[in-house]
Amino acid sequence: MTQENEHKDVPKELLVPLERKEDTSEKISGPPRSFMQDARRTFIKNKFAVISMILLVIVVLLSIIGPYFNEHKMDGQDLSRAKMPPRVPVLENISWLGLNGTLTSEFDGDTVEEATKNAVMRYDNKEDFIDIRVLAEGDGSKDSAEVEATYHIYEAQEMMDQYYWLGTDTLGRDQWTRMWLGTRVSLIIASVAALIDLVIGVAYGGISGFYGGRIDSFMQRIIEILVGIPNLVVILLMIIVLQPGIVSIIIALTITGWIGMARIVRGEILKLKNEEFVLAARTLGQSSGKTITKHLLPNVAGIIIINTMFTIPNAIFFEAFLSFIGLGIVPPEASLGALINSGFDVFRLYPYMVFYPAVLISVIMIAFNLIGDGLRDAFDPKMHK
Amino acid sequence: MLRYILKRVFYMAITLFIIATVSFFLMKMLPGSPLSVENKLSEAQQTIVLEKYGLNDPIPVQYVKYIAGLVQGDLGISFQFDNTPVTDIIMARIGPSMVLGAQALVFGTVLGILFGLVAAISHNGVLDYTSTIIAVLGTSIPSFIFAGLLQWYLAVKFEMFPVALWGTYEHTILPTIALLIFPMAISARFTRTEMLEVLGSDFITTARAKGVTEFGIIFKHGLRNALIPLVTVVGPMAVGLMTGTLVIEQIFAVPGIGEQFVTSVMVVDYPTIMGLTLFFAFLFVAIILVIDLLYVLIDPRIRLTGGES
Amino acid sequence: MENEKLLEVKNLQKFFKAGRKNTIKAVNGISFDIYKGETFGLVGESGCGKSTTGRTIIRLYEATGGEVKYKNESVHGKKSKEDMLKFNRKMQMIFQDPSSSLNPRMTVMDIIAEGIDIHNLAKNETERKNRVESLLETVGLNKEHATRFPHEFSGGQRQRIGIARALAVEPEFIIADEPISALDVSIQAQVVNLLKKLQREHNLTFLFIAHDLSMVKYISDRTGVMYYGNMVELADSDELYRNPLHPYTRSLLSAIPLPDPEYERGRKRFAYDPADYETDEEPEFREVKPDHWVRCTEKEFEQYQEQLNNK
Amino acid sequence: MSKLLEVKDLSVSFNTYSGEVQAVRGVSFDVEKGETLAIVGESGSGKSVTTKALMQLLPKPQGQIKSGEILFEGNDIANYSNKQMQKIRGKDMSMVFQDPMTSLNPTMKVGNQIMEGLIKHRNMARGEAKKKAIDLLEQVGIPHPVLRLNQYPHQFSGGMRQRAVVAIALACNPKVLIADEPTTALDVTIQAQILDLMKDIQRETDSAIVFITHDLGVVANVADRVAVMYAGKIVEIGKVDEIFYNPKHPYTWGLLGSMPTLDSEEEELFTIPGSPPDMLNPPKGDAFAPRNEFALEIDTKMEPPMFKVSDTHYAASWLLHKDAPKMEPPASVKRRMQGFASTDDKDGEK
Amino acid sequence: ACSGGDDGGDTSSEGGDDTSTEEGSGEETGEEETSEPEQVMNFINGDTIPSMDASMVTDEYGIQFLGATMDGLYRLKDGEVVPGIATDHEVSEDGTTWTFTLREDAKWSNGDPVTAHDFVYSWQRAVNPDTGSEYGPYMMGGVIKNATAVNSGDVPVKELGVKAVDNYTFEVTLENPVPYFESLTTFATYYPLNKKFVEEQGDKYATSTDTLVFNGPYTLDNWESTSSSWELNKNADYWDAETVKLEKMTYEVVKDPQTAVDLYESGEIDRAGLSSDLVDQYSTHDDYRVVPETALFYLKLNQTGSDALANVNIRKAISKAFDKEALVNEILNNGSLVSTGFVPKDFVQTPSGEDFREANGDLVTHDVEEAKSLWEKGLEEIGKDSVTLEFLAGDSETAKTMNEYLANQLQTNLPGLTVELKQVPFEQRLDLDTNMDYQIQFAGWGPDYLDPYTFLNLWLTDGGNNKMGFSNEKYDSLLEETATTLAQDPEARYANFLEAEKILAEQAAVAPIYQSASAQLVRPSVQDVYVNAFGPTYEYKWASVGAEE
Ligand SMILES: Nc1ncnc2c1ncn2[C@@H]1O[C@H](COP(=O)(O)OP(=O)(O)OP(=O)(O)O)[C@@H](O)[C@H]1O
Ligand SMILES: Nc1ncnc2c1ncn2[C@@H]1O[C@H](COP(=O)(O)OP(=O)(O)OP(=O)(O)O)[C@@H](O)[C@H]1O
Ligand SMILES: [Mg+2]
Ligand SMILES: [Mg+2]
Repeated sequence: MTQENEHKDVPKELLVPLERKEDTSEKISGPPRSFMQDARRTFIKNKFAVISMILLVIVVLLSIIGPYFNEHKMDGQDLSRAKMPPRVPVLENISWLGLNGTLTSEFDGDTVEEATKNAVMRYDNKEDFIDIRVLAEGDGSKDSAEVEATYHIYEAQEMMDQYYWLGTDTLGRDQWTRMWLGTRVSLIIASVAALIDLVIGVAYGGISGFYGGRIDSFMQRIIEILVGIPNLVVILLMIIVLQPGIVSIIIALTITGWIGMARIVRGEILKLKNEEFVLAARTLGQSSGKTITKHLLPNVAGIIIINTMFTIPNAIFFEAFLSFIGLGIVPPEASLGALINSGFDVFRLYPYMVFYPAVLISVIMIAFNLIGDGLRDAFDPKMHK
Repeated sequence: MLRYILKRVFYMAITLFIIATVSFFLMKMLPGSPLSVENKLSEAQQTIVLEKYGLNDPIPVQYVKYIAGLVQGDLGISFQFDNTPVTDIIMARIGPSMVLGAQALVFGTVLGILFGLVAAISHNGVLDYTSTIIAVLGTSIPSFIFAGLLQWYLAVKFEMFPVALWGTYEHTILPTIALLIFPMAISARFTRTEMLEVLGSDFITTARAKGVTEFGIIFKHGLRNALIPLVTVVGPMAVGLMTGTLVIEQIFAVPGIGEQFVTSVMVVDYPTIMGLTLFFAFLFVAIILVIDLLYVLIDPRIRLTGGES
Repeated sequence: MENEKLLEVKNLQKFFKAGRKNTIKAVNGISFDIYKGETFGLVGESGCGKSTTGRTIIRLYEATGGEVKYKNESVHGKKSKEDMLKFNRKMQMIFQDPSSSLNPRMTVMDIIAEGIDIHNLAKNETERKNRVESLLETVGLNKEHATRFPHEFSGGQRQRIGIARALAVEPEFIIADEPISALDVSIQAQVVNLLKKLQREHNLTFLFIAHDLSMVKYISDRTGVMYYGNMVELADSDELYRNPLHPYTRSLLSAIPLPDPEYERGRKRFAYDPADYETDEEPEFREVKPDHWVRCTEKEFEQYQEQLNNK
Repeated sequence: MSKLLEVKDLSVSFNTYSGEVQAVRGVSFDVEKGETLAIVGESGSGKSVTTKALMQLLPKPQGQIKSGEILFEGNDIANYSNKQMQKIRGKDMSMVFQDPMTSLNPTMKVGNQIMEGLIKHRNMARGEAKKKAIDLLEQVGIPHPVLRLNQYPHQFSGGMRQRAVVAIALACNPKVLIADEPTTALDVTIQAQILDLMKDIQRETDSAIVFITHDLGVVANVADRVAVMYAGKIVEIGKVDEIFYNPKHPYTWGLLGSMPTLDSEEEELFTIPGSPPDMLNPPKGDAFAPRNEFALEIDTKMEPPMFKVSDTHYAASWLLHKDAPKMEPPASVKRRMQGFASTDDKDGEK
Repeated sequence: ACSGGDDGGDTSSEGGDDTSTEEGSGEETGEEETSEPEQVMNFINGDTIPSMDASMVTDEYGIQFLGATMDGLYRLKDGEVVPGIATDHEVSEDGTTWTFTLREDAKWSNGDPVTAHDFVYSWQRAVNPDTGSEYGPYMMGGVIKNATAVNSGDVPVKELGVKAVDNYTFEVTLENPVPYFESLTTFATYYPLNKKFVEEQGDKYATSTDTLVFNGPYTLDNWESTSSSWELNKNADYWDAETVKLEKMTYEVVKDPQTAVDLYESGEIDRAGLSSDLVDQYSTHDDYRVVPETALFYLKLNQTGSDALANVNIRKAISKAFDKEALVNEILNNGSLVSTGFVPKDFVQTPSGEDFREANGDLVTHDVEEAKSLWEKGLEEIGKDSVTLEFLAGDSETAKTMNEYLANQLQTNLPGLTVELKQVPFEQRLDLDTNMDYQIQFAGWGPDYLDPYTFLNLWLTDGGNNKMGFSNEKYDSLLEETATTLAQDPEARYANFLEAEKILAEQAAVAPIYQSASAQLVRPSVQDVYVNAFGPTYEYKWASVGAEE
């Protein structure tokens, strides 16, 4: 750290006072960025959230147009083509995808012949359309032999010109069509429930938080009591009182659903209300209404959106749960939950009936959750880079 | 402290009273009585049956009697089971639900906390992503799907556990696993975020500056502070686990209370529905109180405010 | 200083409820006047009620007791909407925390123009814009900054935006609640210089709240010292620093570290423990010397007078 | 006197999403036994990062020591493993942080937090550690130490908490105490008490203190020597009197000039305009130049080296170059210098 | 009794089987039996047992377990009536006085002898209005003298036509001659009750093992009304204990059919019902059995519910419009039969020995073309070109599929018809039925005794289960005669039944769908379990565990 004070190589002509061309000291570089722009940037950097978003858009689009991709109808029953496995043009040639319209299963027997017999019996005795692969020769003892039988059901039923992309259900209805219509119903239920939650929850929490004092404690008491009643109880009771169907599911979901939102909004408003920028608005003489719309709401918007992102999958899940215990949508309408429910009973034998809806519901749930997480980060200034 | 508890108990009582009142009148508005099933009773008989359930009195009198009964712990007599008090039904069914719920809660949260810890420590590492993925899947995939898969693979295919039913300890394993996935995922998520937050806080740096080992940092200083927010989530989750495990109970044929509740709803057994509603509500407020007290134990800062006033 | 009283505070009280029984007596009966054009400094340790005083004066809080008169007109009590608006224009506030006092979702333009909009001070969009830009210039920022959001600014710049917002309604009286405590040393001077300049140019009156005594001394004409909700001493700033009478004031002054090593080496600290001064008698606020007030008992009063005379 | 701690050309960087933040860029200083070195500088100038780097407490994995040596009693601890550092931390070197509210573990009794270090570094039994902890609390002036030992931090007032933090730092009689703005969050009266406390203890244990603050009043009170940091570099370093009465760097002028003294007159305070540079891309040349009203043309091209003012006083400003134009420090600063005529000659340029 | 809809989900709901009496169990194996198999069977039950009070019981499980633990005057064995507590009986000339001789060695499980007084007490209790029994008046009203009057409170209980002549002679006076009375006495409501014990227990009677006494082949142990598992153990005090081979049966409540099958596969239980979804998978299983049943399922068409259904052509159209064949084969898939009449197949025979069903032939068949023309005619008659009808149905899994199918069939085959599906739990459906608050209802009925009357009396104008506004004078009088003037004349009686059934078809009172059966997996070792057409589903008295192959 001991340097000489004389630096031989210093160009002397530079040792003159700096002439400032402009005052750069107060300059901010870069284009102006609003909070929302920052949030968007942060969100876009979150790979999972973006992929989820894209997936979700695809799902929504398909739920709108998917049912029209083929000529099958929502309630187009035909028992003669019930429980057909999935078959997709082109993809049917890739065997491991399981989209080639065959049923495959393993059969036991004391001998190979017996196992084969079982297989043939199982598949309507259409021996000509069954491929048998021996898995275990067996030694004559009970169920020691095992064969794998592949049944070309489309050929057997003389339906080689038909394609059911995701197979058919027990009444011979096209699963593809029903799945997307079901998705549509599920999404509608979830969105409407979330929307109603949003309106009630935000209004309730906002009023409670903003006015505070006695109004607040009264409204909080009410919430405490409502929270004391288990969700399922309320929902089951509502479903009894009302006729089953979309409307009652939505009402049932809404009855207690808004509480979480109300609490969050109230908490935020209570916090914001004492922020100095709100006080500043008051000293300027700003009216309550404007204070709410200009100062409070924009600052809780983020948290509301995030919360909604978590409400939607919860609603979808709850609808599925209601369908699963038999309180859901009225047939022949379907929802994802209803499809899973009916597919679940046969999932060992016809796994495709439950597989696709189950995967879809999981994808939707995961997507919403990841988007929610992404938004949470995006609305957190700490995460802005 | 005692005053605080008493005050809370008082509020609890009010809450339960209101719930009892609301559900009483709601039930009165609904159709259905002990007579409704395959109604073949003569007029004379009907009067006698209604008398037995006290349904001939004017509604206000019924209400007063009901509340009076409640105060003495009498929830009435079931329509569904002849001459069986609702309390007996609850006692008979609560056991398995409690066992499953408690096991799932304990193992779920403990595992979740471990996952969360591992994730937080290996922040942005492979383990972190793995545990995050587990957490997301766990919170997103409906539990009946898990339950079905578990039953199929672990019980039917590999014969590792009993398929269903209730009895030995082995019977509790699969339903517990199916149930614990959700609390595990939630706890993992919470622990991870909180732990990251805590590890970045000043007092952790202070502890490091003292020369505390990494182990001490995580377990002595970090964990307890990270767990405090988790407690709030665990409360409602506990109630949910102990009351709302219907699907799991159905799939594993567990004689639990969630299943009983849905049955009661199906057969419009009002005394049982009301009894269970109240019981669930009671459980809920009681657990919330316990959680709040627990909070005081875990977080010394709460003690003052809790003890005040 | 022309002795026109702009603000009179008489026996002002503000209590907060904490729980069912506890009340916090944040401000427990203080009185002082502020004259037109002066800067009145208010100091005291953290939590002694300085902010509460300021906020009660501007009616962010309703007073529990006492009176605040602005130009002989009571601030509290029933007021019509228009009166309230008029009052809001005359009195403004600058806040302590430069990051929380600006709405993060609004542009600087909208933040500054909020007062203009409320009081309809601009006839049209261009006038509004012009006003905001000239205000920005007044506080030493550029007009390009109008389209920016608060988080893009440094602390000092944000504080200047807060000042511009207060100035937008052309107030006569400004309460500055610790406007510099959250700022970096090198920035503090910017803000203080700005406030002084504004006072000169716009003939403003300030209530300047701070706990940094050297700044208060520098900026204010008269200074009040608060301790636990009470005003314990009030005098001309120079007088106060020269002849601190109340033991708390003395202890406070003895504790301020000054950027002068020589001085610091010779510093003697003086500790204040209220228990040492406890009497049965309720102390009162008395004028020990013209314009030098101290909260004291009768006995102490005499003692102080003697002390002053001996100087 | 022996150099207890010597920092040579220390550079620290953070890897962030937007790039490498060069928080500390070649800092060198040393501290001796029983000496207090104050580091001043505005927010973000790298004071905390420097000291955290000394104890390897930089947030992992973003924060990295890029280069430099940290010699503690002659050993370079810059490359010590975490295990090795754990032995030094708390025992040989300890640290006190700015905010007493957040630097204590809220869920652990204060006593345990003090005893932790004692048990670890001094292998004390619990009982023994407890006695020592009581002594320590007494030493830092907390009344009823036996009672306080079993309380939690929230039951302490702010001043008491900061004392407790100091007690923790002092528990093992560290050779070096690093205090990072230990009094910024406190009231002046409490601040004064804490400062007195630290000085007392230093006198007793002869430890070295590295004291970070941006309050020049505090510096004047505690420091033997002062280092002024700007944009990740030390721009001026010297004895406390040299810095206050004969500052050579325009930034030091700015700092001193912006603080009124009790007898300042009605005049404008000297200010440093603008805001500190972005450490993502530190400017070429002198980082202070854009805000420096005394800047020279060369400042935008070349970084100034450390010019020697006296044996103990160095400053990095081209103004000290013998060919540079003579600049007058601002009036307020000059007034300060005049009050210190005795050292004037000695410190004048050669 | 009422049937909830054919749903394999209730694993042991309808049906059951004598499984393997003929197909042979151990016989085909040449292996030597080294040891006697343990006489234990493990079963599952579809739900808890809500009541074990013989007077109060209404549900299939209560009836099932009372059947296993009690002996009435007579007992059913594989469709035949065999002696129980009664060794013999005499019928008076006019057929209204029945005198039963009781065995003297029958004992209650608490040691008390079973006497005629126990029957008097029990039967009086069943109709006593204070008891609040539903089945008492239903099973006894119009059969036993004064039963209806006693039940409505007009006549004291003493006046009921039952008398203990002495301890072991029991005399019953009937309202009218009842040809099937013998089979009625096998029903739960007709079991005896130990007066002393019942009165001692008061309200607690029959709520747990401790508050029950038995006089039948088994005792029910470890049971409370809320229990989800219990067991039946051989009753050592039973008068015919020698015949009883089985030592023990265990029960667990399992509602999910898949779970039941898994338990079966893992060897934990010996019988599992198969829902139709599972039939696909297990129809090739060695233990697969189809158990025929006698419950009928049909659509009730409420004639008061809409002008359309009041029109006979529309009703006919509906009853012909859906493809029962496909429904039975594809959806039910469990051996159920297409139903074309109002009395099931293989239930009763005409005096000439012909099956009732065969005697009357296929009355209502699937015929879309005819349905369409009837439909158009009907629409014209009511002056509408479109009709919306609400379809009330059960909500079990298989039921749902069927409902959807039927609704779809009706809509597709009858242009202008819109069907709105309303699926509710069983109890709620009954409620709506009682209030006639429906238009079309999917319903079912199982017999309560061995006589066509048990099916045909449903549609009497004032029939307790009519509840759909069907009324036909001719029909009423034909049936009335069978219970009164023709009661002693089987030939004429059956002629009336056959004619009455034809009227139902002409009027399209209800639209028959199918006669149920159930598919099961049953362990071959389970032997001599009989399946009853009414009363307890399974008869275990003679059951035993045979050697497994
Ligand atoms: N809204 C409020 N509700 C309850 N108590 C309050 C409220 N605002 C302030 N107080 C209390 O009133 C007292 C005075 O607070 P105030 O903010 O006026 O102090 P201050 O002198 O401005 O302190 P600081 O220097 O920390 O800003 C404190 O004890 C504080 O806790
Ligand atoms: N974890 C981090 N990640 C990225 N950059 C960091 C991190 N910590 C500090 N920095 C950067 O390092 C530089 C120096 O920070 P440092 O905390 O040392 O400042 P300081 O002088 O202590 O300021 P203050 O007076 O505010 O405490 C700053 O520009 C800061 O933004
Ligand atoms: Mg304040
Ligand atoms: Mg710092």
